[in-house]
Amino acid sequence: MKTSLQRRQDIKTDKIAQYERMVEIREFEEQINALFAAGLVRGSTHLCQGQEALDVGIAAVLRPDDVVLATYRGHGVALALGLTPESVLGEIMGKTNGCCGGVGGSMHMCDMSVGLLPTSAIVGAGIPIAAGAALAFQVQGKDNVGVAVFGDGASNIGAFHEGLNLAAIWKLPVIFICDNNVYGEYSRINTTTPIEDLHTRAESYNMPHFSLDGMDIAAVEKGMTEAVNRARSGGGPTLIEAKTYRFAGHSRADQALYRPAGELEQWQKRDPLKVTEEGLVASGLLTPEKIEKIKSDMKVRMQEVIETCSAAPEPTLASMFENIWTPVKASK
Amino acid sequence: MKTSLQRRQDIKTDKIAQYERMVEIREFEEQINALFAAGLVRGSTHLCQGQEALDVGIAAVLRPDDVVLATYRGHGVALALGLTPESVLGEIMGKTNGCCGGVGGSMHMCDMSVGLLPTSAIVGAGIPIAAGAALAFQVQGKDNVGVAVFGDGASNIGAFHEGLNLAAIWKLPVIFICDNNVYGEYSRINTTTPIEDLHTRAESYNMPHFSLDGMDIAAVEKGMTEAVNRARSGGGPTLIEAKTYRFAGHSRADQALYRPAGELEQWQKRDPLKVTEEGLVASGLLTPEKIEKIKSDMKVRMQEVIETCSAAPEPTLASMFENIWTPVKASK
Amino acid sequence: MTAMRFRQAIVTALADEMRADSSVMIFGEDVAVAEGPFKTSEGLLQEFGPLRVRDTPISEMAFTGAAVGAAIMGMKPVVEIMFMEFLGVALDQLVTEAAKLRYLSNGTLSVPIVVRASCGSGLGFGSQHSQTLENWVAATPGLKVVHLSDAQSAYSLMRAAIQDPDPVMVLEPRILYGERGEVDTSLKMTIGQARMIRSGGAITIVSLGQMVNVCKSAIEKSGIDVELIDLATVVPWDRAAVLNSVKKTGRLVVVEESPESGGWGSEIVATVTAELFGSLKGAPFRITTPDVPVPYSGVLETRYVPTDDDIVRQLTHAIGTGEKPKTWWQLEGIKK
Amino acid sequence: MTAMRFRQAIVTALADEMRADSSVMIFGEDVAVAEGPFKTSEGLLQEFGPLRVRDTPISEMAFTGAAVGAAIMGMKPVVEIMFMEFLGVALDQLVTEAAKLRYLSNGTLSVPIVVRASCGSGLGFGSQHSQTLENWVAATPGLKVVHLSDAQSAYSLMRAAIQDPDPVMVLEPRILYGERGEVDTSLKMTIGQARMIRSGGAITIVSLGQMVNVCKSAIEKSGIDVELIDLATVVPWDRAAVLNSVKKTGRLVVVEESPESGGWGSEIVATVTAELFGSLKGAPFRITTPDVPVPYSGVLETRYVPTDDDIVRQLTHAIGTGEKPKTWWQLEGIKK
Ligand SMILES: Cc1ncc(C[n+]2csc(CCOP(=O)(O)OP(=O)(O)O)c2C)c(N)n1
Ligand SMILES: Cc1ncc(C[n+]2csc(CCOP(=O)(O)OP(=O)(O)O)c2C)c(N)n1
Ligand SMILES: [Mg+2]
Ligand SMILES: [Mg+2]
Repeated sequence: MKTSLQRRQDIKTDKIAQYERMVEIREFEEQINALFAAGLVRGSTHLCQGQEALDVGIAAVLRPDDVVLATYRGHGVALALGLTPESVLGEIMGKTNGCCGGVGGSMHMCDMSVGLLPTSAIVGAGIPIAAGAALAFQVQGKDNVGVAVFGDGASNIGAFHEGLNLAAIWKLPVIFICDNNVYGEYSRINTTTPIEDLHTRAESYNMPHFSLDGMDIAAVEKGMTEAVNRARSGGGPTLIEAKTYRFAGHSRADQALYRPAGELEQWQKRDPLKVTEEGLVASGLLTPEKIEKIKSDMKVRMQEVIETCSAAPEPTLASMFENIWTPVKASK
Repeated sequence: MKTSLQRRQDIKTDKIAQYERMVEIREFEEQINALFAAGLVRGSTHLCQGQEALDVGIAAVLRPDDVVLATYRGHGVALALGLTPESVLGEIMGKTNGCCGGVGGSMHMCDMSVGLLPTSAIVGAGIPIAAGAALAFQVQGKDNVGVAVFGDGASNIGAFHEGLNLAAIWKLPVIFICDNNVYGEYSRINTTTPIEDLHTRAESYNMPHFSLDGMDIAAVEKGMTEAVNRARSGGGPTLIEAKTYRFAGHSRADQALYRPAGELEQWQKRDPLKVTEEGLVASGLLTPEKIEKIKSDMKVRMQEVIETCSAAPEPTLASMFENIWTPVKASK
Repeated sequence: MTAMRFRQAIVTALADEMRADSSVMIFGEDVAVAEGPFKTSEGLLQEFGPLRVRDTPISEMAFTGAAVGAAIMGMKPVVEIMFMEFLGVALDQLVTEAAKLRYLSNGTLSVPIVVRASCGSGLGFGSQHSQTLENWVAATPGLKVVHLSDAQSAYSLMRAAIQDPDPVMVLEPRILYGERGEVDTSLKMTIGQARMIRSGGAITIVSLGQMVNVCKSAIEKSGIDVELIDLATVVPWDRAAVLNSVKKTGRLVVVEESPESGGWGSEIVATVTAELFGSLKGAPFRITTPDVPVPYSGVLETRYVPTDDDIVRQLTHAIGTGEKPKTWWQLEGIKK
Repeated sequence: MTAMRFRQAIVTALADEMRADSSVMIFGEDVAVAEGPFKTSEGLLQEFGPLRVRDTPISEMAFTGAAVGAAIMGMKPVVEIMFMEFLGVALDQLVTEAAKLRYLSNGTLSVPIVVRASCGSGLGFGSQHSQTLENWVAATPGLKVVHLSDAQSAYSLMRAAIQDPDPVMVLEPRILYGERGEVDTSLKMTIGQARMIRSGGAITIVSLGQMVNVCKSAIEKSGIDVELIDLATVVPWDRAAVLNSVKKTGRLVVVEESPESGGWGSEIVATVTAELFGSLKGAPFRITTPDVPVPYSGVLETRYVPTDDDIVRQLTHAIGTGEKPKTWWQLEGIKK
């Protein structure tokens, strides 16, 4: 099996691999949905169908030694950054093969080898943490960057304001990516937020900002590249608003019945998979047949993943007592 | 002795009374400084010399049944709203004649009869509370307003962001007054905040905003009137940035040696007392002699206040156990 | 008596209070249009309208603070903190403002807010969404803290909390939302009064929240003549009820869904010991969760909280020997 | 041994660690240019420069969170929460993030942050600036909490906290900043180990922070042969030291600057009772503050914390009768 680092390298420039990863994420989330419905996944799940271009685009631009702070809606980011579907699903099923050994669960993905810090289940919490990672890079004289991915709803929480201000005044190498998928839980963003273009909030911090089409991986890569270059070269933080759409409900069994009629369908016309397929076909890199093959292969692959994870051992009781403290080295 | 409500009515329109109140605040703060140095006031003090026009201007425009949430730098707001110097100094000296019976201290002034809710010693905390008071008025169908007065430094804390956003989306009748006195503790605002005109942060909430000259009571009254009228008539919140200057140090014995040379002197040219005096003399309402008389009378008056408070009884031990719970009425 | 789910008991209490008192209002994230993430405000928007029932932005500090301000000015706001952990971004408003403002106003104002929060483990929500965290809101003179344990206490204590003139934090074990129980809507419960669930002579168990059911099941399995007290109010807790019970039984065990270090039960044990030292027949002790973050895996989470079997084992040992039993993780040799 | 003030011991510890380890950095409000609101970072900006010593905006959530992120990526940030209460706007980052991230990374990362906060009463700062609030950070597996009591512990425990690979909260009694003491900079102290201040046979006192001095004075006044333990670390506390002491003396009193309800001492009393029940000679009990917000008036604040005279009275009563003494407010008939 490939390591997460190898999987990360795969999508660096290879457009087909990037597309495959997007298909992987989509298929993964669909399967989670089914597993949850079947009672094989407990707790909650927050799926990211519709945001695959954003997740893969971010991962393609970043280096593995950059770091990402994402959220409970983190399966896509995790897979994009390179985590294997086994380590993500294993975690979601609470098994020892999960990236966190099963004690974390769906909301807590982590793999330090590709820069995925533990995703946070607290809205906004990752924003100052990403700034802090960037602070370390700045002090250490490294050209790495920190990235915080968070939702539209998160732009209303205090940590957003404080985190952006701090990053701006210290000119930290951090990129704030507001994934505006139109909803925070069951609330449409316009019901909780009196402005439409969330990225303009960066004006409060004298910080560069722009929005981009989150359904189009090329747009994501372009915007990310601009922001990452600025950060690496000492130009400080950027707030990017990626306009996407949450195809699924908020979590668990949410059917998202609160959406206005036709809204989902409108956005589905710009399904990031479809947008990418069209581009790849147009440029001759893929044919419709190859696309079908990729999709059907992925279904097979994902069934293997499910089998592997179902067969993986449950954690021992002792494991809940581990990893709370750092083992202390023999002291001087 | 006048009640706080009577004192409040005094300054509603009477320009001379307003000026006298400003002189009272100035003299009060100077005396506190001396009392603190003499060890007669314990804990900390946060003086407001330089901000008298703002405090009195706010009080003049508001009705006594509007409410104000201010901060630890609250002596001026308290006196302006009508609290007697005895009840403010008594509190600062921890005596039973203080507005809080001596258990609150310098940072906690309160008088519900003139709408002064307990001033908060936590930066930013009053912002959502003022919004909440405004929420009550909105639900109750009243035309009162809530006012939060806070510093420039407070514009960097989460509660500012969250409070303004909430007030905007609910169109609450609240006025946010950012008293930009250039410093937060020992930090000049430009070292912690990457923009100069703090009021522009209201753009993030699609909220009306403007700055005004906080050294000129006429400018304060004009700006406040605009914002209060909007709020009373259902037009929602406003962010006002009052440009002022903290003539004293941050607290206690702070000599403010960190200020650039000449900065204080520059601002002292626009000392709110001086600005007001010039206006009153120009319009013929006062003469330089009368002004001297007001000032020297105030010195005498303040010595009386100090004597009264020094002679006031200390609280009994039992009093620290009071007012924690609301006495429960005979239940149904 | 009416059979209803725990969450319906909450809705009913909210609705009854809103009918009885037009100053009661509710707000929080998705409590209005969506009727609550746990459906604890079903029908309220429709009945009471958008002035009194409101969705908020994701801004716990702002809406908790807004509740404080509205309460001072005559409303009785009930706000919902979706998961108790989220109070970590808003604790200031509850503990440093709400609880102290009456004191800081010389008794001229009151802050009748209710802060509701779902809490507890058992549903696979992971370590940032599964704690009870009474410790955050304890040690706060001016704040009352209640913890619901069934539909009846949900109904009666929620009404009491809303009627209370001072700030009250209400903890709602999330795992109980779907549970059915009988509710007598005319039954009043008083904040600060414990509930005697079962009287007995052999030993006193003091418990709270979702652990009350587990204790019941342990008592049934064990056949021991336990006196079971649902403390119901954590602050201020019912000293008289607990002391009277232990005077009778001579033995005390506290069963908690909170960690060995820092859990609320220490105060019960410490107080009872200090007061009744001479008349105790055996060491009073606590049965707690281990000092670990709440694990996600079902296999682990099930053992994280005290189980009925483990309670039976510990009760039997304690009554037999008068000594504190070992924890399961000591027995398993995992941690000493 | 060098004589230095408590606050200088802190500065010295910070400077020594910064010299020894280039990953140590400090930030907080006015800690750099102004050298700290309590002058606990004097000279650090000058010596270590603006990359490693920074002033922050008034944004406790942001800078505590930034410390977490920087710590994960190899720095050892020390941040200052000027007054413990301000953690109420940032608790999330310490308790729900920092303390849990090692767990949530399957042990692949560590979060070596130190969060310093001044705390405690006695200086007339009023009810929002005078508490100790250990309860906020207790019950948090993954977080250590120490509480300094003199210049020596300030120096040695601060160094230990910075060297610790995991998050440590350091409470600094504000009233001690100006106090002088002898410091041996070669003396290492270990987090989790209590300090034996005075050995004795009649009774064990466990105390913490500024109360340690008050206990010393009470012991002197009373002439009782007290064994005085400065617990020093609140989480994880030194069970062995306390249990061994009480095994010897048979009696325990905890002297706390925290309220009767919710204070940390209950856990000591409860644990000792559960473990040593059979060998106790008298009721273990706590001497605490009353359940009131910290009052401002000097007359009141002086009585808010336990006084040496009151401790003497309670010790004498306890040793004489084996029973828990009354509190002063019970004696004065103020509150029962
Ligand atoms: C501080 C906090 N408040 C509330 C929640 C509950 N919650 C979880 S997800 C969510 C919606 C977040 O919306 P958004 O930021 O748009 O992200 P999305 O879920 O759309 O990815 C909420 C309110 C939380 N986890 N943390
Ligand atoms: C949450 C919080 N953080 C820090 C402090 C400490 N503090 C008190 S006043 C102050 C400066 C505030 O500056 P500003 O908002 O400009 O108000 P000013 O003092 O100038 O009136 C600070 C940092 C506090 N009281 N509360
Ligand atoms: Mg969203
Ligand atoms: Mg200022």
